[in-house]
Amino acid sequence: MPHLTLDKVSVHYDGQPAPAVERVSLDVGRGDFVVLVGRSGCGKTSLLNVAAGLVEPARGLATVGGRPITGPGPDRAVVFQNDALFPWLTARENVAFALRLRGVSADKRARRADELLSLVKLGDAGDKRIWELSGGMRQRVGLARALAAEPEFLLLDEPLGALDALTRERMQTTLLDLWAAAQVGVLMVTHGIEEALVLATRIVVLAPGPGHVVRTLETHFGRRYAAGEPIRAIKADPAFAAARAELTDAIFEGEAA
Amino acid sequence: MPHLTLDKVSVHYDGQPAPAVERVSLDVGRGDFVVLVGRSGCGKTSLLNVAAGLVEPARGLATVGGRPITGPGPDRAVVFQNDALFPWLTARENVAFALRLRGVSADKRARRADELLSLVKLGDAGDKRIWELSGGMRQRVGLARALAAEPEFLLLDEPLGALDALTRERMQTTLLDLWAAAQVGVLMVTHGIEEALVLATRIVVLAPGPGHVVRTLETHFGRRYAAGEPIRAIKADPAFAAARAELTDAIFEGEAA
Amino acid sequence: MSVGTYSERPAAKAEETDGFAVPWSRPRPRPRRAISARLVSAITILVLLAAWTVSASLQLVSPVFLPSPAAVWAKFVIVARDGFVDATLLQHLLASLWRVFAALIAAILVGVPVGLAIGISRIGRGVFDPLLEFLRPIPPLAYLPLIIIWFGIGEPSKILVIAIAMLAPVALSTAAGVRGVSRERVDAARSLGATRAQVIRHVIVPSALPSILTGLRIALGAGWSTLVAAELVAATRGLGFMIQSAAQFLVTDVVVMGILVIAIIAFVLEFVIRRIERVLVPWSGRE
Amino acid sequence: MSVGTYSERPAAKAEETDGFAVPWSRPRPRPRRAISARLVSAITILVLLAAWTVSASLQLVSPVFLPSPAAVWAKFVIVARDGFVDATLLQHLLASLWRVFAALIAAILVGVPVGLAIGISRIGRGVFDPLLEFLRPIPPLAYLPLIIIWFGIGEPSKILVIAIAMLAPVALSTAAGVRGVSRERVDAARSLGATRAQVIRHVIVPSALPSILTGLRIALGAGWSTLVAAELVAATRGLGFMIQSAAQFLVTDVVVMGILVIAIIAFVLEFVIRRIERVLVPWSGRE
Amino acid sequence: SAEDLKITIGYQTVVEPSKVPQADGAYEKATKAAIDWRKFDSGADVIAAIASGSVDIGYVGSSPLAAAASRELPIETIFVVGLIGPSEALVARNGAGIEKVADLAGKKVAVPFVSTTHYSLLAALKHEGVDPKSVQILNLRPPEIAAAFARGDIDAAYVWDPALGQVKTTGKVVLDSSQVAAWGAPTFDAWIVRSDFAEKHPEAVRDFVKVTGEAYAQFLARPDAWSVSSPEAGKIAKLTGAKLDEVPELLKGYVFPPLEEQASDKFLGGATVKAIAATSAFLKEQGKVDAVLPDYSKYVTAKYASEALASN
Ligand SMILES: Nc1ncnc2c1ncn2[C@@H]1O[C@H](COP(=O)(O)OP(=O)(O)OP(=O)(O)O)[C@@H](O)[C@H]1O
Ligand SMILES: Nc1ncnc2c1ncn2[C@@H]1O[C@H](COP(=O)(O)OP(=O)(O)OP(=O)(O)O)[C@@H](O)[C@H]1O
Ligand SMILES: [Mg+2]
Ligand SMILES: [Mg+2]
Repeated sequence: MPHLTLDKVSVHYDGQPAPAVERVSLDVGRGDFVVLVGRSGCGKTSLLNVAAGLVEPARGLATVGGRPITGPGPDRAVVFQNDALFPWLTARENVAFALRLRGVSADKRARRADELLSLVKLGDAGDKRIWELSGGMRQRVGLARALAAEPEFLLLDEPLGALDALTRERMQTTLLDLWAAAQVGVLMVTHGIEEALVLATRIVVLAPGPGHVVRTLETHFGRRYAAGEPIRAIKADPAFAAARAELTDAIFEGEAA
Repeated sequence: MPHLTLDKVSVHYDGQPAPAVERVSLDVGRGDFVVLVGRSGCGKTSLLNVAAGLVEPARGLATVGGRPITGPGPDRAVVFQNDALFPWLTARENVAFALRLRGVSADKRARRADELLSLVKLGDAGDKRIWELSGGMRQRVGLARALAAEPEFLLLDEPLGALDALTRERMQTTLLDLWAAAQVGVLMVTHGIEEALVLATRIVVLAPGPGHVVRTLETHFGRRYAAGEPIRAIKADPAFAAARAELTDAIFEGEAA
Repeated sequence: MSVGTYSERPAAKAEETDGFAVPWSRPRPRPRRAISARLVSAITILVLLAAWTVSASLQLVSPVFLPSPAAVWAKFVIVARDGFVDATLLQHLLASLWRVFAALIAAILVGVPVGLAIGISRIGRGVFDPLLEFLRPIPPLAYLPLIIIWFGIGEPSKILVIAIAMLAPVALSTAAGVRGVSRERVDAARSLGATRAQVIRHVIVPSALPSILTGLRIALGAGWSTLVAAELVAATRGLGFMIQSAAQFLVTDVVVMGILVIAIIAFVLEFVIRRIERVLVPWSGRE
Repeated sequence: MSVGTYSERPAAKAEETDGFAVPWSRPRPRPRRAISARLVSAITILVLLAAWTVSASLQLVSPVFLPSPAAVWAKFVIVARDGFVDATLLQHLLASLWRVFAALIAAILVGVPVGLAIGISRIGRGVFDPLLEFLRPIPPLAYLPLIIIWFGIGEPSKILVIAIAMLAPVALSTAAGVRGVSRERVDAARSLGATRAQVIRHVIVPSALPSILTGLRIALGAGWSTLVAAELVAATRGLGFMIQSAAQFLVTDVVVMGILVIAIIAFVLEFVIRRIERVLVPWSGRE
Repeated sequence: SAEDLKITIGYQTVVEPSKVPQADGAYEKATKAAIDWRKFDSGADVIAAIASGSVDIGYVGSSPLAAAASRELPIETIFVVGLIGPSEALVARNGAGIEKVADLAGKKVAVPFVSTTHYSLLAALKHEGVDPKSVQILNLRPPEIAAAFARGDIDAAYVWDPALGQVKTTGKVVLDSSQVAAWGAPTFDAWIVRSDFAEKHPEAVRDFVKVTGEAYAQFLARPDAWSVSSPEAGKIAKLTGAKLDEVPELLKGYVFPPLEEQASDKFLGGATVKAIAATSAFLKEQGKVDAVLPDYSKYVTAKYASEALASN
């Protein structure tokens, strides 16, 4: 089974005095759900971009299935922090984009796109233009577009950031359902501590200056959900509260509150 | 003291079958901190844009200081959901923009911009170009840029959405400090239930289809903070937990969890 | 398309609320009060016509050099019916239209791919940049003999002269459009499995489309303005040929009439391209 | 400026990783292996020169119409030293350069505001659109006599002919740039207290700058290619005048030499504008 | 006063003797005026410049002159440069099967429209009774004629030097303009002056004519002395851009009338008026001008030529 690995990766942007990320190692197998958390500007997006093949590490190696990553590929679908939707397409056409690339018939791909739009609770927004969508709707269209590509790895940069609590919770379960069913590997950036706990099989905590890993937590709440336990029950578990406290500490370590 | 009021405002976008928002009334005085919450796509941004003078209501009236709103003005500074920063300016120049418009000397406005950047914890990012900033950093630059205009009203669309928990909490206190000191009126959209409770003097809950007000809650936690009580203590107050439950219910009313 | 902004309402601060003509989606407007661009255009044209009539009737310059509108109109009727230099106005017009359109199509077929190559690939830029830079500043009057030596005196030569004038605007605008393509959208497409060719077809071309259409509009203008030079090549028909023949004999009314006919045709074409623009790139300015 | 993409590395899937020449900020690259655009350009030019030399020496066309590179070079030396039609090459060059630059400045001074007006205000569009649409397709050869009549035979007439050719690209590109301005940025500026004038100065102009610069590049090409037409009007010096005089007496080597000089000058100017572009609009494509 | 008189002269790069005094500054010396020499490429532009008042004295061919006169522009012909002779000729491509004018029917013939050769060609067709509609007459400028001729795109061309010399290498002369002149359709080039300028500065015009006449006299006295190596040929080549070794040949293409003949009825005194009237009538027939004037004598004056002669 292919693994996505970053091996002692450093990122150094042109013209910047210091590296943005230094010697970070990560491993995402299919069936893993790895969540990156950390302070604003600590290099989460940068690492995700390395995995996506959009940023070349200054040092270290990024591989997928053992082969070095040389650019973006359909095996790793990305949802960007700023939805990079195509304004010349409708919401449905945006979602169907990956299918169109593969030559799926117009009919079939419209059907599949509508399925995915319903999945992200936008069943009736298929004909809308991008500029007719609200911020949260765009984010969900971006997510559906990545799902349509049926990748081996999903790389998500705060995919639920602009969503209200209820929609967000629903999207979380949708993500977990998809992940459990398709056995994809997920690498996701989030700012929600609970979200990280509910979703992740592994949480990687980054600290800034330059970005490095301070802690890795293995969690299992997501697997419990995938095995059938209701999500509210999982959140009520005292183990959840303990993990929450531990994670909060790890993130805020050495910081005045 | 000027008030910002929306009186039975409906918003209907060109070419859409149904209105996006129907008969919503709001009132924001200076010294008020009104927070809009509600599901994705329920019309929060639309209402904020009406207050900003960027969207004209199909019916109803929007006024500020009693005069109808006929367009955007420096009395109401907006922070957009997609940071609308200027890529041809550095972070500092973006923040100093409003001062430049007023003819403040280069020297003075650089100093003021640096102050504001420190306030949003970006003291050392002044010389960066917009594309060199992370998502959360951009959001904070956008906030600082609006603050520089020293408006009577601040209109904020999920200004802390892309921030990690710690930075977000710090920004919340910064916002409260500013609000208390400058006695501006704030109209803010957020998805964070706790955030709404901590910041607001009044919370307006919108429901979709078309967007309308389902509940208005008066809260006082923000004022307590402004009066000197530490924020952690406020959050620990049982009244806070009760308000939290009430708000959650109001948002999720009539929805399966 | 109805565009509603606050500008159409009585405004407290006029200078700030004059509104921008840039189209974007806004809620339903109140009924328009501002005058429309088309009305202003009509007024402008009428004012120009009036100025022309007045200065012609005052005989500020000899009518040989500034014929009156009436004289030009009379000539128009005569040339439309009886012709000038052995062909009617319609025949001249059709000959020129066909040349300009053939050249436009050639310029699109060559210029758009060349512009894409320049914008996209380093090798494309290396090869086509110098060729284009070499070709575009050369005055057509200077290379006419070479064109004839290589391509003869038939239609191809005339079309080529026009097409060369059109090539640079099309290619440069295309290349500029490609340079402006959002990097994030390209990345998104690639991560969705787009091959290089698919990125070009599905992301770069649509993104560059507004710029390409601007290039076409500039190119059409350039093409018309090369018409006289092109029709110096052994033409027997064509508006440029007609104008040139008339100019030589100081038949200024025909010259002015020809200029007006070209301007009107160009006007109509411009209008058509703008329609196309609105249909093809409704998102321009809304991203 | 160093641009790093994966394209410079050995790639598993070549077609997908060929890389885009669009500049954007990426981490430090490995040392380049791909050939640079400049090298490819040099090769292209050498190939063209070789083709010219070969076809000239095979006498595929008579040297009257296509002189050999050696002959052109010899003529270059002679004209540079002794002159042609009573002026040295440098004098011709300076005369033309001054005209083109004066016209460029005039075109910028008029075209950019006109383009802004068209893009921004409904009245501006109403007034200037028809004027521009009327002016731009008219062939310079058609209105030369009218220009002489109205503006005489001095420098102003020549500059005017060139400037008219430049006006449309500048104005249209500016207007297109304005249309592409992000609505949100305009709104942001207005809510920060910008007056209409300040929005134009601080948001619209910088946003439209890439487009304006493209317009200038197209305009310069158009200007040079109108040079011969402009210098038909009673010139005593100028590259176009030189070329035209030579063409009349079939002195083809001078014609070709003049064409090459124009091409080289245009090349250099283009290079300068691209530098300016890079300094002025580093954000192009990164938004 | 004459000291600060400014004269603008529009010349064309035709190879003729008055280029020598132009190069020497003799006109400036004689008229004591500052002269602004401006080059033009077509008679139409010269006429436009004169009519606009920006040029005072100009060089034109007989066709544009007739067109301008028919449109009643305020001009006067003051000097006939020369009757066009062998310098303009109809050349048929070898192998095109054209031996005489009558053979042109069905063939492609190129001329620069509106030029003197255009007039000569049509006059020749008329004289030989060939229907112009049966001939494919194409509009090309001389350099393009040379190119099209070399390619074989055209069967014949009526053109002047140096394109004429070029086409002669692969063709042969069927007819030249001296023959057409003999058939009653002479073509010529002339110097013209704007009427109001002439009225204000008659001495300047007289001196101009005088200097021009002197140059012609010098050439006519020893035409062979203006050889390739002569300073005169060098000056002409430098000023016009003509190839130096072609200059002597080019100078032979015209029949240059001396000053003594200018005022006579062979030229300004009579024949020129008739030639302009004939050309105008012909242009009218071709639909190129709207009306023909009853009298063209107003556009020709022998006054300056006579005065110049008298002041010798
Ligand atoms: N293109 C770039 N050029 C230069 N510096 C950059 C660039 N992109 C990011 N940086 C810098 O690298 C650091 C890490 O940025 P990154 O976007 O990875 O942070 P992040 O963890 O995703 O933050 P956030 O949570 O706010 O989105 C920041 O300090 C940022 O300023
Ligand atoms: N420009 C527009 N044209 C047409 N419809 C629009 C436009 N902008 C918004 N809408 C529609 O109006 C509704 C409300 O949108 P709005 O952006 O106000 O939602 P929101 O509450 O801000 O959502 P979110 O929390 O996801 O940002 C949505 O259904 C959206 O599709
Ligand atoms: Mg980020
Ligand atoms: Mg919103």
